[in-house]
Amino acid sequence: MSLQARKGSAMLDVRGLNKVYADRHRTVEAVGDLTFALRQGELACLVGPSGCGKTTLLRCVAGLLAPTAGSVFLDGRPVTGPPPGMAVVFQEYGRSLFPWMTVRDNVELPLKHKKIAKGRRRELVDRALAAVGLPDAHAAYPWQLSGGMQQRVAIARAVAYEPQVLLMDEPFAAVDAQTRADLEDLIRRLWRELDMTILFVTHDIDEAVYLGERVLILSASPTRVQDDVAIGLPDDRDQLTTRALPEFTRLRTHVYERIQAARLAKTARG
Amino acid sequence: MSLQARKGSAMLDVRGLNKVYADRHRTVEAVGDLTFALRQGELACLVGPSGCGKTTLLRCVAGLLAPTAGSVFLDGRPVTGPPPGMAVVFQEYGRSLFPWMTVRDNVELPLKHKKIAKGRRRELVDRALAAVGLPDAHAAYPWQLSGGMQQRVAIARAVAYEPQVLLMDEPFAAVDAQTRADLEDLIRRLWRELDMTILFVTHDIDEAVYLGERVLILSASPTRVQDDVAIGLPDDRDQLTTRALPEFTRLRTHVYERIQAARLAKTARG
Amino acid sequence: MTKAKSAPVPHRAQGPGAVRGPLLGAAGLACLLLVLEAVPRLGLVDDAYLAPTSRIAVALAGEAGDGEFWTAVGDTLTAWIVGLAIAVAAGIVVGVVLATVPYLREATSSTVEFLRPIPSVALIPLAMLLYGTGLRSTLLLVVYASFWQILMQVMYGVQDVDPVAEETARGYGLGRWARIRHVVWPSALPYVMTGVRLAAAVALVLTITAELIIGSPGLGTRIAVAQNSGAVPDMYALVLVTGLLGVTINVGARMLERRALRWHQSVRGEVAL
Amino acid sequence: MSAAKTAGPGGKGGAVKSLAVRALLAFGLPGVLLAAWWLFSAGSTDIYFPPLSEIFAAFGREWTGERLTHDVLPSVSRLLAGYGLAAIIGVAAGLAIGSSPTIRSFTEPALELLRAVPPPVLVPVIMLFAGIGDGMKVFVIVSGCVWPVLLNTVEGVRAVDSVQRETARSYGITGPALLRSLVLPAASPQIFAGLRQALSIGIILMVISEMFAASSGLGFTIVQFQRSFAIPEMWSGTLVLGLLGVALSLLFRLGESRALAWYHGHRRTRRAQ
Amino acid sequence: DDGGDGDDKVKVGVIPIVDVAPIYLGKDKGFFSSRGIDLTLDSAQGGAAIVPGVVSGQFQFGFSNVTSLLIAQTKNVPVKAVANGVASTGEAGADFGAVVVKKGSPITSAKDLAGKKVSVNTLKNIGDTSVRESVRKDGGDPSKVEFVEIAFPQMPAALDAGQVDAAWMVEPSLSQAKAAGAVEIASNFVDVAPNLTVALYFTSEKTIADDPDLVRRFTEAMKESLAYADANPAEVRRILTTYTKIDAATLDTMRMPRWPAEPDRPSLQALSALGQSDGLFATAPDLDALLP
Ligand SMILES: Nc1ncnc2c1ncn2[C@@H]1O[C@H](COP(=O)(O)OP(=O)(O)OP(=O)(O)O)[C@@H](O)[C@H]1O
Ligand SMILES: Nc1ncnc2c1ncn2[C@@H]1O[C@H](COP(=O)(O)OP(=O)(O)OP(=O)(O)O)[C@@H](O)[C@H]1O
Ligand SMILES: [Mg+2]
Ligand SMILES: [Mg+2]
Repeated sequence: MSLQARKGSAMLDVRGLNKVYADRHRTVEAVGDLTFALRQGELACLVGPSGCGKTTLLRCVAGLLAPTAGSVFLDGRPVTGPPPGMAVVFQEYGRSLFPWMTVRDNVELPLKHKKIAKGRRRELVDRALAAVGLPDAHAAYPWQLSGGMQQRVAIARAVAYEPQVLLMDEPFAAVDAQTRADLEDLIRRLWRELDMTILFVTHDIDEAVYLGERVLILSASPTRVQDDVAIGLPDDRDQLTTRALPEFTRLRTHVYERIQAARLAKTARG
Repeated sequence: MSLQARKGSAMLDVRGLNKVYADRHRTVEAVGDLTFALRQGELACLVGPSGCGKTTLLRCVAGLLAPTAGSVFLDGRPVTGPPPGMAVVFQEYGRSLFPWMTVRDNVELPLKHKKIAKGRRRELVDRALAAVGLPDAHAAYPWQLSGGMQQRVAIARAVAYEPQVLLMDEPFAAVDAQTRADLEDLIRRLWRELDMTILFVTHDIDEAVYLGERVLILSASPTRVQDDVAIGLPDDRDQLTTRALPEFTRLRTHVYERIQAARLAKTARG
Repeated sequence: MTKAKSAPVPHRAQGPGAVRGPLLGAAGLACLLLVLEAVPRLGLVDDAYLAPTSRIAVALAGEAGDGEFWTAVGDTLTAWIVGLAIAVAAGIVVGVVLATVPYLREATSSTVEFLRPIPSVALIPLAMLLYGTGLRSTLLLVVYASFWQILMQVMYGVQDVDPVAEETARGYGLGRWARIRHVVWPSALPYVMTGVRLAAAVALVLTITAELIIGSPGLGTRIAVAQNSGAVPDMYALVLVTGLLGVTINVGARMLERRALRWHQSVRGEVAL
Repeated sequence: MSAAKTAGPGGKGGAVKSLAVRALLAFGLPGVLLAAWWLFSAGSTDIYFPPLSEIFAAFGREWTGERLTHDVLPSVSRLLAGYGLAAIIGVAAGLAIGSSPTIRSFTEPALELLRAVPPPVLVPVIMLFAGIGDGMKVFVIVSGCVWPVLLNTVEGVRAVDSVQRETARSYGITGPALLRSLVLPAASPQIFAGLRQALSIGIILMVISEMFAASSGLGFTIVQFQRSFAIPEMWSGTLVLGLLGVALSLLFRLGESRALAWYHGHRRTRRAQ
Repeated sequence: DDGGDGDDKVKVGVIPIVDVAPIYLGKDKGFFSSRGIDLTLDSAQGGAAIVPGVVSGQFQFGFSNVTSLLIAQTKNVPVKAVANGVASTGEAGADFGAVVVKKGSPITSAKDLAGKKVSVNTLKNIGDTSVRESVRKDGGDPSKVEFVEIAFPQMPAALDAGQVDAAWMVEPSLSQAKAAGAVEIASNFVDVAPNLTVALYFTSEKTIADDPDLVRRFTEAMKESLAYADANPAEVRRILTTYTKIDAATLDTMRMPRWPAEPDRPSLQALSALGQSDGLFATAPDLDALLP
């Protein structure tokens, strides 16, 4: 089995994943039956309607939640807990920052536990905070920051960690258009420099196409992978030229149509 | 003073607003000097870089925060506390829902205190939840919902309240593109039906142009109103045709340029 | 197969706690009793001073056959329940008022801090002068001691309100009372529950102590008699009964908590994941 | 001018509040209460309710000079030792119990049983093991102080936000590091509630512990006054306890406001600015 | 007060120990009901509760040791004795209270207690005063004795564990300790006076003023009860099983105190003199004011 798992050097392998939230009063099938795989060093974007189970999927992949059925393999090993070298940017960015720590300490904390030397840590933190546009917020507490700033701190924390696998759940939802563009470029740059495997949830179709090498389109629940669109854009992307490419427009229209198709399929089914 | 405030039937009048957050360690001028006014029944969108003070402004307008200087008038009266007939959708949608109440109770609570009869209340709640696409979530608790669903509950709560003044702080940040479009149309429909005055914070330039009659562009801090663009689109808007109008494209380019200008001005100043 | 194997460990899918909890608890109690049996048996202390569980059990059986024992249990329970109810009600009302009116809180804080550490034993002459050995004497001491526990927990609980939730309520024009009812109270509830559990035990302890010292009828008086007579197993049997009352109270409090705090992280975290 | 008018919720009262207002708030109510006491007790002939003037006279006589070093100091040192131990034990055990539902189920009933044992019965048992010296008295203080700390820590740990927990887990922060950087700070508001409770309970138990096998100490002295019908002196001792409570709580609040600066800041910013 | 149709309801605060057997016995035998007194006995832990109870009228009568009453008298607490309570047997080596040491202790007589730790149930009370007298009479230095306060029931354990060098105990703890091997070295009550009155029943001055008849009837009933108890040890043993939990074996072997009908004035004088020299009283107690 583990041999099979390693075939095609799949870094992340999700097989028949199903998750049902059940308590005495309510049973929700958050994820129906998901199967897909990411190669090492791939950047895939995940789009899907609100409530379709993207966050749930991410938490299963991160080893934070036990699937009801199916399994997740990371680098050939089944995920039974948070694997090392992984970073997650949570959708609830506000709640994922520790209010008792300053921004600097929040970003530095995972680095400390990665046993990175002090000087290097300092450098990483400074660079990450500068990269997300918060070079002067070190000493502030998260609750002294605006929503978008908090979200950027959460991103800085993940980025400074230099993970091998990066899971991001709508990480740019709270920032303005320009900052968003800058952050997109930051992620692409880091991805290329550090050879990370990235799974990126977004609601923005343009963003998905601009960022990803693949766009996974999920259907509404019971969630399935409705479509898997390869993004054949050049590796070197830039906000102005790439978005102006006819291929970009074609892809975004294509993704848009596939999403619509997913909705219609659901409506027809429902 | 109050005579002057009523001139031009300004529903919302913000004058020389300034807000400084200060504690022992840190002093931040969140809002520099803001002056603008909204007519009764106007729908204005507010855009500005992350951390420029939009949320702060909204909280001052809502009477939840005392400005450091300047003042806010609502319908000619100075705002000293939350005025009646106002609803706010907070950026931190997750924390603004009460976890100890079901979705239905969350939406219903403000109605109860508006002394609306039970039957009518039921109807309003049902309608609002259906309108945001959550017709079956009544019995769930907020923490059992996805981020986007939580945000929609918060919107449903504001919508069911049928306020005269509606303040929304990035209310669609966590929902997918299609749901977002639906919610945009919902807000415009309600705005026209109920003759509300709406101040709407967004990071999405397209959204600002599509929704608003005016787009207020804020500069980075120290925050000022950098620009105030009137949106001369027809009143009857629809996602496909309106967005395809040349005027729409012109406006969005214009707004985009003004925002860029604001950034550059700031960079030049800084 | 791998599917089964790969079922991640971090969270059990379904809480087996419903069945396992009480079993574990009983095991814990059994361990405690076992230690109590072993310590005198191993000669760590003379069994004349600390009776082993088996002898306590015999004495307990003897007590249980005595009608007066049950009357005493009834008396103790009455004093305890009434005292606790008064303390909880008063503590909650006063606590919420003090915590939500900042000036009032500041004006009373030094007085509260002054009164809190005054031991109930110092009030015994006062209680005797006012009410003699009656129920009210016991109640005075019980209420005085347990009131502060609730009060403090309520005051800390009220400040735990999430500011965004509070602002939401204010934004929708909810008045002070409505905010207390719908926002402040549920937020403070986890603290209050802890307070009630603390106060319940303190009230029980004080009921017994008051009976023991003042002589109001109840379990405490029986303990005093057993103590003065050197009837060691009997005394421990009565103490064990007190302890078991405490355990019962806690079971009740936990059940209440599972209902009232279903929404709270502490409860949902353990049930739902 | 309108700016001042719109000073909004909470207004600028906090900033402008002068020292005089603070002093009035701190001393107003105690002053009024003392004045009332003075008036009502002025001509009292009831030996149990002596005039306040006599109590003050006794206070001046008894609680200056030698008694301070001979009785108050040892008592307070025992109190601090017991309190400190209780804080450490309570937090440590609370972390363990709160982190694991299994441990909690196992230990809770046994602990509830122990919690319900009244000190007058518990102390003799403690004496069997801890003797009659300072160790016993410290132990008695611990046995009472530990509960509010323990219960609040357990509940605080259980209530740690799930997203924060997942954040730490996903970054591989586990074990002691998890406790230090997440669990402890997240639970600290509730832990402080417990510590605050424990403070006054500690003073009470300091008195109670000195009712057994003591020959000096604050509590012993008060009990001795009571027994020898030195009623004004007894009340003056109660005053000392109250003042001790006020002093310790001031110190405590100082510590708390430093340790929980983030928490109070977080809650405050969103309120009256 | 009314003396009409119903009996007078009377509450007495007592400590549930051997010493108060006569009042239980008297109640059982109808000595009180025959005098129109409907007696209720409330068992409290000690003077801290009983004296204020009597002063405030919650109890009509109370039981207290003599020294406490003497202290109360010097502090002008409005109480007055109405009947004898309990007295020492007056026989050295056969009293119901004694100073004991652990088996094998080097302490063999009272004078050895100098420099040692001795437990008494209450400091600055009858226990330490009388033990000091034993030491003094035996030729030791009473000022060198270190007293600690431990309740009687805990004394056997404390003695056993070596936490104290000697202990002053009364029955039934005394029997318990001796069963564990403890050795008697002094009869401290006997050393104070041949027939030391140890405790008294008392009431408040208010009750005396308001209802002298009730006080008279109570005193009479009490005297009858004391006499009966003194004469019928078997009855005492029986009544003890009803309000204490002393086991049968101890009941059979333990020494009974004596219950003379009248307090012994010379012994009280001796005790108050000792108390004064020990600094228990601020002023000399007025025995006439206290005793009936
Ligand atoms: N803790 C929970 N308990 C019960 N149901 C839950 C829980 N968390 C999520 N769900 C349900 O699972 C479904 C999927 O939720 P999830 O958060 O994965 O959606 P999502 O795709 O991330 O949506 P969004 O884009 O809105 O964030 C939703 O229907 C939600 O109600
Ligand atoms: N409670 C607070 N204490 C101190 N500073 C604060 C506080 N809240 C906000 N600020 C500061 O005020 C500035 C404006 O914050 P605000 O939340 O109003 O921005 P915003 O425009 O809403 O940004 P975003 O688009 O990211 O939500 C920021 O620099 C922030 O750091
Ligand atoms: Mg999500
Ligand atoms: Mg904001």
